[in-house]
Amino acid sequence: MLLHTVNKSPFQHAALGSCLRLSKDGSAILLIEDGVYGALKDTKISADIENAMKTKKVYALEPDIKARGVQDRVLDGITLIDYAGFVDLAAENKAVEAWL
Amino acid sequence: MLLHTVNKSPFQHAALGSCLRLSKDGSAILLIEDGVYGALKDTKISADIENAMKTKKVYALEPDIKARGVQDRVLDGITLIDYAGFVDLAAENKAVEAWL
Amino acid sequence: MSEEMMEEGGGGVIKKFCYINRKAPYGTIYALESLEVVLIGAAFEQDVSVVFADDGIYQLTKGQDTAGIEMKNFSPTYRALEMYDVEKLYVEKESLEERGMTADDLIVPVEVLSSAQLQDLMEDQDVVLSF
Amino acid sequence: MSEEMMEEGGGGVIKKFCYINRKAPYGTIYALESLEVVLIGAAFEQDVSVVFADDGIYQLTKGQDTAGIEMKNFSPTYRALEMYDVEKLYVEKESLEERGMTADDLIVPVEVLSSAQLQDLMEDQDVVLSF
Amino acid sequence: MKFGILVSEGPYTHQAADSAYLFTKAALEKGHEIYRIFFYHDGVNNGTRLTTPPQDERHIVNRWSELAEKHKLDLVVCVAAAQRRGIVDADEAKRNGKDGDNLAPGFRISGLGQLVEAGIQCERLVTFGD
Amino acid sequence: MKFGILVSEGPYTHQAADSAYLFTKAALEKGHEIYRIFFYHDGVNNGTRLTTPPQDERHIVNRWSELAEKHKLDLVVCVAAAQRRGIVDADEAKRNGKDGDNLAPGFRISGLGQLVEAGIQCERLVTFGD
Repeated sequence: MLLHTVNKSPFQHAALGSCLRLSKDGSAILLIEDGVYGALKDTKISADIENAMKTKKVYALEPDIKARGVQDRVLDGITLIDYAGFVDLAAENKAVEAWL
Repeated sequence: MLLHTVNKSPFQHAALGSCLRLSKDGSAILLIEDGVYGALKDTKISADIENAMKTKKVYALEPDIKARGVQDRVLDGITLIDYAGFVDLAAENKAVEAWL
Repeated sequence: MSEEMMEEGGGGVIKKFCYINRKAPYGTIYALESLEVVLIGAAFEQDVSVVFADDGIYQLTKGQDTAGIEMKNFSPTYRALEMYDVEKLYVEKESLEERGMTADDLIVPVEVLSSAQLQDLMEDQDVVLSF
Repeated sequence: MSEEMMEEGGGGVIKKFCYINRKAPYGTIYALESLEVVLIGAAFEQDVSVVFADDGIYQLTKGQDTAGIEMKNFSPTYRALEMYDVEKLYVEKESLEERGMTADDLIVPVEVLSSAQLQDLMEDQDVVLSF
Repeated sequence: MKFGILVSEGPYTHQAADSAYLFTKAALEKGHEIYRIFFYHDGVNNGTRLTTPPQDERHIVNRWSELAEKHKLDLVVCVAAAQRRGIVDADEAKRNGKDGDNLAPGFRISGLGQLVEAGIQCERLVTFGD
Repeated sequence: MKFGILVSEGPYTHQAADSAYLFTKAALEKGHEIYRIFFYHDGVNNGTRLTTPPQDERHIVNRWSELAEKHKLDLVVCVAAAQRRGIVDADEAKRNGKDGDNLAPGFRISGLGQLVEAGIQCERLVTFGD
């Protein structure tokens, strides 16, 4: 499967939406940089990501989460990883697609 | 009144939506650069801009429209202007707010 | 430097300056470089308002810890704005709500305005700088 | 140059390369610089697919006239891709529909794929380059 | 009328620098005054003389330099933004121990105060960015 | 495993350069090979030695140079993208009649083919951009 990375805020950019529409069930999605705002609960896009989590595995980069002070708001079921975990995900998947 | 400029595609960015939400009735909105995709008919955001045109005056920069090959798709009621017209709009309004 | 600038720049004129922050911190540099303009601008003794809307409200989130991305955490600087007499900080209510946040989640005291109130505030400005 | 590169780079391996274009032309340079990669990449004789989705489909709009913005109109170059044996051009149906467009509005013949078909196509790639 | 221009993105990558240039030219043709053009964020990259774009593309940096010479424009590159991005004039290079400089003719490096001052002095401040 | 890295944005303005650096460091620490780091679009601005960021900020350019020296990394700046944006080495400067150069230690300027070749040679190509 592909690893999909999203680095844009879902409130400002359509990148996360495009990634959810064009990634296959079973694939992994990693939220990094401003993309981590997509990992939070009680936002207007939380339902979209919760829905995606039924068929895809969603990760968020913890250093980016902490930098933005949102560590207490992460949705249940999202896996937090560090850069080493990012490297592992890239290695485990067949290729990496960046939703820029 | 303020002149509002929007230079982002409404399909990729939330800038046009923020501008419509936060600009006063009666103000002028000028679509430039990739923002001109917001001036087109038959798109998924056409209704939003038509709705805004009931209370605000919407302009689009014709050189940007032509560059993108969309001159035949512009919504009725949107005024096309050139850079000289942009200068006039900036001069006529009290200040210019760029929705970056 | 600031006195010379005042002489050269101000000339007694006081304008309403509005800085509008709509972008999240760290993903791009606009938030930090916007703050640098506000701090320098304070020396000019204009009538300054700073607005946070859309992702700009994330600039003010409490508990930022940037060690893991090796960047400088500049959020404490917003607390210093008061010392520079930059006291009018506004946050859009709709932007907070969309993000499930309240003013209590922010690092500095702000005035929460509705979109309509913010429209009025911005319409009243002489100079609008967007970041 | 290309022969030396082939020697050095290819080594007989043929990979599935997918270039994904999701940005409009002229507002930013990504569309143009993506096209430059596709052209250079053609010399490596890999199995190349070029995908246009989201605003990327605007790269292929007919009738572009850039004289008024003093930029170079690079859209005719897409027509030249065939000469470089880059023949697999795909456009997402949903992206066309959201913009009120059809394949007839585009400067080159393309294959229109649904989101589901595009998912399969991308999942089948060895290397994905996004612009 | 007295205009100030803020350019917030670098050349070629975003259209902002092009739009700012064409707006400035149109304003000058209409007889307006351009009090200052301030380059901030990646906009400072408009001010390097080391660019060599392809022959068939516009030369954004030279275009600014030529417009500045013709109309005696004040092109100001923000020093703090420039230091982060490697845009330096001879003085800055000496001060920071750099072995070269790259500022293009017609540009000068100065502080952010010049942007605020332009906001005060100009009747309109127009921003081009991303 | 053999990784290639593509950096598409300049330093400081976007986080892409930081993310790419921290990913690269983590991959090296895990014993992976970094075959090449390719700088394209505004990413070429990672390769100028004229930057002087504030003392309390990370020095993105020096950080790349140091990592490259330590791990013998191949840092390649795209020549076409670099020419548009004013990044030149001594050879390029001579060829294009420029009076200076600014490429940082550890970087080299080469063609876009180096990106495609990295895609062929590497088991994974990871892109950091905007």
